[in-house]
Amino acid sequence: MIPAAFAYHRPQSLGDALALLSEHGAAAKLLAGGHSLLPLLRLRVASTERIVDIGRLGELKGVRPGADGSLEIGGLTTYSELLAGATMPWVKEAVEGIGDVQVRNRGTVGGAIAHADPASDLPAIALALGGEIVLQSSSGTRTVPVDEFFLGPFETAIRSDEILTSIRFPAQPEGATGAYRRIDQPASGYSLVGVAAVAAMADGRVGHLRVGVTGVGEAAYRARGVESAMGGSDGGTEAVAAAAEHAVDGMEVNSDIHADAAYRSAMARVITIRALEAALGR
Amino acid sequence: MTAETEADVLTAETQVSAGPVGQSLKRREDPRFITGEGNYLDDIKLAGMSHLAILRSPYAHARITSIDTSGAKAMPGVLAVIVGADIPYNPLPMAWPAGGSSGVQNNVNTPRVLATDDVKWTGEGVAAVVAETPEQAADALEAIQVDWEPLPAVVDAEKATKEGAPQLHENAPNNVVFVWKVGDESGTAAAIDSAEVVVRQRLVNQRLIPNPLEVRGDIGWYNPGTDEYTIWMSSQTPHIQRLLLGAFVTGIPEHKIRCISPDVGGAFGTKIFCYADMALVMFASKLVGGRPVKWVETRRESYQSTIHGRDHISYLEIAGSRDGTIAGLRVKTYANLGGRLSTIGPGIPTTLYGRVLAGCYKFPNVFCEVTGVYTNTTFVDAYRGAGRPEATYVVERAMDLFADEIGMDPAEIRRRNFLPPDSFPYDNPSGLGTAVNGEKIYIDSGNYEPALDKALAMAGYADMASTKAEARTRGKLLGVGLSSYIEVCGVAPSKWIGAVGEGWGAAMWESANIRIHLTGKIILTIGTQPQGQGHETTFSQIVAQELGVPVEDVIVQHSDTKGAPFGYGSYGSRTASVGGSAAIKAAGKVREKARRYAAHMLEASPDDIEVDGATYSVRGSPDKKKTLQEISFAIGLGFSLPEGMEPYLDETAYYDTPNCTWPFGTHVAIVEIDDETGVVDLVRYIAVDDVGNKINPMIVDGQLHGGIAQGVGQALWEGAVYDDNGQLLSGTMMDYALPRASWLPMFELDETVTPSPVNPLGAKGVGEAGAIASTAAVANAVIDALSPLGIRHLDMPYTAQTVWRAMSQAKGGQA
Amino acid sequence: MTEHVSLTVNGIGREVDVEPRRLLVQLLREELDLTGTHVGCDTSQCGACTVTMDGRAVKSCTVLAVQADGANVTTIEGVAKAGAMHPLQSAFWEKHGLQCGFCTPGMIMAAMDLLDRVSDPSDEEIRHAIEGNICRCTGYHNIVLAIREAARTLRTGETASAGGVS
Amino acid sequence: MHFEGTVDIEAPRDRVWAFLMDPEQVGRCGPGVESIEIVDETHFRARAKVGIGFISARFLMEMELAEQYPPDRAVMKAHGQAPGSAVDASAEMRLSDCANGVTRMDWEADVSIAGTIASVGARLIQGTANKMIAKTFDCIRAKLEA
Repeated sequence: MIPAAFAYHRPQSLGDALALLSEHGAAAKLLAGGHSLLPLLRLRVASTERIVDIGRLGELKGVRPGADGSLEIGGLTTYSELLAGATMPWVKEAVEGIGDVQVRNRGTVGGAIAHADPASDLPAIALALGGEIVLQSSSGTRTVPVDEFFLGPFETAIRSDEILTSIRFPAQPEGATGAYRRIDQPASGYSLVGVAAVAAMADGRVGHLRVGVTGVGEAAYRARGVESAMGGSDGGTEAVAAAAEHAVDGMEVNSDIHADAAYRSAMARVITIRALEAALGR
Repeated sequence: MTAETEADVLTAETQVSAGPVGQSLKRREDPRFITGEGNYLDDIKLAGMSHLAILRSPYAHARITSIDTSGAKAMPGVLAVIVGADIPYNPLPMAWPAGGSSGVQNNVNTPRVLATDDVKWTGEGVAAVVAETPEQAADALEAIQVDWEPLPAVVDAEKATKEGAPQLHENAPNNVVFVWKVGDESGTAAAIDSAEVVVRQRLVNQRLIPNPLEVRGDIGWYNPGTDEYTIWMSSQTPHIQRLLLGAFVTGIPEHKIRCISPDVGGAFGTKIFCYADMALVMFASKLVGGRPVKWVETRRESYQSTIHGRDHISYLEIAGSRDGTIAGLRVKTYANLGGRLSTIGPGIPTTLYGRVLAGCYKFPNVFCEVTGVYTNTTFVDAYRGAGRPEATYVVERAMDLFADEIGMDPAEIRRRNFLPPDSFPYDNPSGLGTAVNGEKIYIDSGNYEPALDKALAMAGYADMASTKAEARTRGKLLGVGLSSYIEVCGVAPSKWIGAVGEGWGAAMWESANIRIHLTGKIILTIGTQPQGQGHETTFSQIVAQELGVPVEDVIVQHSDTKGAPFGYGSYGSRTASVGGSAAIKAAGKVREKARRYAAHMLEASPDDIEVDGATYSVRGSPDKKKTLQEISFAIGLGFSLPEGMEPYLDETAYYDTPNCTWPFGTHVAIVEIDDETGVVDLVRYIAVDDVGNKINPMIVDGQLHGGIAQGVGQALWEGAVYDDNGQLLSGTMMDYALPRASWLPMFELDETVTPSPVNPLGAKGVGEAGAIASTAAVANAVIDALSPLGIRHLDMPYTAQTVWRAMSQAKGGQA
Repeated sequence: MTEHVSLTVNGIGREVDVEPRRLLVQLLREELDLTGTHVGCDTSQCGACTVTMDGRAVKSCTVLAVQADGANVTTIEGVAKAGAMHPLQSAFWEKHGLQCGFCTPGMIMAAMDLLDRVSDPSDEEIRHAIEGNICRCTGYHNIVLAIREAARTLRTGETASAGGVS
Repeated sequence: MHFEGTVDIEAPRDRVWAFLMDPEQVGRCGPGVESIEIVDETHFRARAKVGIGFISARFLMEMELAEQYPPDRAVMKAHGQAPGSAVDASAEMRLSDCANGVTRMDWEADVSIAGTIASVGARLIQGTANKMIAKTFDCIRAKLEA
């Protein structure tokens, strides 16, 4: 219950924070809302020499809808702030199901994305929306496509001197709708399987589809097999069912005390069907 | 049910009360709890207090080769580092051997205060640090070096008894603690052999982690000036702990130990027992020169070192005929007791399980054999219901299995086999009525069919086919499950408990002391110990009723061995029936003395004094009267006392009930299963309980709600998971699922009222009833939902994966 | 090594020096003697430590004391005003929404967050709002009734009806 | 936990063998190894910070080359302790020749984790261990093929 001791910094600006990171590198850990890091520190399964608390950097907060329908979410935006500011009802509905109200009041979007828990919900949602992650270091800013961001359990493309400053989601295609469906691991509230889908029909055919899956693999991933099987189909029940068969293509599926690989694989298909049907408005 | 029988049930002996008993008064405890003014163990701060932390074994089975504490001793703020060899105390006591019939000495192999040579489960304490702050104590633990020699481990009770299994204790070949038998072995065998239908099933009643929301903790304080010890402890049984810590563990004279239990944040059985940490803080406080030493477990520690519950593997056979008449029930159970024995571990799967296995049914033949087993797991002891949920689960699953086999409705088979209302007193064949040294207990009352009928009506049982069909249109499998239970509460009488074979090492009476002060204000001191049940409210209602005073004029004190009469504490749904009766008895003594003193004041014969509430008047002269307040003032001053009478109204009573109490009822669970994911949703829960007369119906309902939720938790979500090496994989609330608000429906409660004939309140017990009934009800509902697929049994908890796998296999699909 | 923290707790300005690793719940309990806020787990699961921080419910075991620098914190001790119970407190009492009382402060603080946002919550919304709070005693039945009742009182200004649970 | 796998390494078998038998070499491929101390020919100690993402622990590992059948087969045992946790592992490696100078290594490992990490990381351990083992063998191959 008591973390091991660490030094604490609360930089007043992003520049100061980046300078601290470049000075201390891997010996420092970033603290945003704290809902990924503090539980691990308390159990002493994580430790750090120093913490750089970026929680008050107002410049990293906020949900900023673009005139073109795009959306930029500051890394320090809490789930609750996202709920208040998000423009897509299905995203609100999904975020309302993450954690609990206390977690949503403190936990941040950037923190969750950067922590990359393999069963976290936001990565799947981000993958379905597409877009890019904005990373800053003292040597500059770079962006990483969401598709290339999640590398493994708790591993991302972020380097130890970088801060995730925002996530940019592009305008979704005309008529696109999305949905997130999941099965909970009841104790932790994390997802055993979670599937986010964004789909748009064009001329009676599925013209756009992105599917993000969490809980199933070592990291959240895009179910490209599902996307290509659906693409150009009529989006009907049979097409959905056939496409969902590809939900875990190429994945080594997780197994733990809550669900083995067979169950997760089967549920990835079932939940993919449900997410697709919901996204397609059924 | 006919109109007459319903009327009989609802009116006969139903308590008609003009006073506070029977009223849903708001609880007087609550203002402090809802304003943050409760005083739980960790809220206590004492001058000079230091903090203790315990180093726990990472291995489930290992020898300790060496312990190097030098690094820890050098850490900042460290006052002392303690290892097992430093502590001269005895191992902890084991107070409830399962009985002599096993021929195995089973009151040994209990934990030491800190392990000395070896560890038997992950989390057994091996060293401790006392430091100025909790942070320093936690930091110093990491500097203790222990060399281990890991040994092979076994966690499954059945496997532990097999040839070649790792052996835990030299004196327990094949890890057997005891083999305990009850009932008619040959008669049951004959009934099964000759039966028209026999159904057999292996059942696993999984291991549970009780999870009171407040973890355990203690503060030990040795006062060098008086050579006395005070221990604050989050406990259900402070008086018993004083006895056990004094006479059995430390050898310190009992009168030099004072145990205080402050507000207790839930317990559910876990806080009945004598734990190593209680003795450890005593030892540590003396070691550091008499500074108070506080230890509070973390939740993760609690999961490893506070007792677990259940963990049975049972083989059941139920036999009978196609008309639904049950001829016999035979059960062989492996009860996992953990690596060492907890205070009353062996008593739970024996007396409190095997003896009530026949439930509310008239089975001619019952036989039960229980093998208690050591494994490399946390010790197992009483958790809410303690033995009776396990028994109810077995018999209620058995009834459904048998009904399914012969194609009979589950409600009908229960009805056919219920003990009829004229059966009582009833000696059941699984040994309740077995005379032990000439003493018997028996089921003294019951009327089971009205409760069943009421529950069925509330559930809309007759229309269940159409309810199920409607659910199918939504992709849901709907199931309905029944559980008709009886419960043995307030285990008693002491002379039966104390008889050879049922040897809980102490009696089971209860105490109460009433003092009426000069101003007429009343203090009741009780030996029971609340953990959320509202004793301060309930007992003040009883005393106010008995003495005719306003409830506000009575306060209830408890939880401190200093100055209080000895009491056995609160567990086993005994407080209202046994403790409440002690309060009534004490009130009666006070009233009698007041009556005699009123006679003195009014210059009348005591025989002519009539008591009406708090008014004591002379028969035939109603104007000649004294109030209880006037009496208490005068007798308290003592200026004028009749010959031989002592001043003051101060009476203590000890009450030993002549029998246990026997609540019963029928619960109905309705579940819906998502046929693609296996997710189970509890959609309705109906409970009709008969707990006799209710002192505070609001509190009774609350007890039922909580018990139901815990039992539902076992059926649907909860389960401790060990790996084969004895690592507790469900080591935190991240991996052990506790019921949450959004998973539960509103509970639909009703009652029948059959007062207990053995105590003056007519009250039975209610603390455990919900948990005893609900697990089986939900289990039966889930299996009912799955039965169209040909599934006849599944082991709990019914997680989505478990249910999905069963459905997939039944459909012939991959799994 | 300590850090200085200034914060407002229950309307009173407080200045404390704490180790960076000290949690907000420890600051409240140990430094400020506000022991109504409880610790029930190690993993941010149980919600017993819930307080409001700048008006929103947070788990004070998952906030460092230093993170609360400058914040306005309300604990259960600060809920009653001028000796009068808050309608949530009265309703928990009235409806028997507590047994052992250990989860109760956190439960009330979580409910406070809900009723600040939603004046007439459905039972489903109430249950969703207290998902981060575990009660092991009540089965939540009476807690839902209590929060429902408190919402009604806050909406209508009427005090809770006399009597027990319905 | 049991793990097994096969790695094809573009290096001659005797070089692979020599690499595997050299604690300084192979040890550097172990997850998070910070220092290695050779005790004797078959025993060595390593300090390692093992973990992924935020989750990590500093282990003191005692390693033993329990069996050697050059250049075919070796068995290595390891016991590690971190505050509150312990790990015990046994790994067997079998080498064989493939075409084009490729050496095939078939390996099996049994790993048991005890204490804090086992009890709080239930949903993460398997995936994390998989990942770390894969990284170890990737590292061995990369170094040999470099």
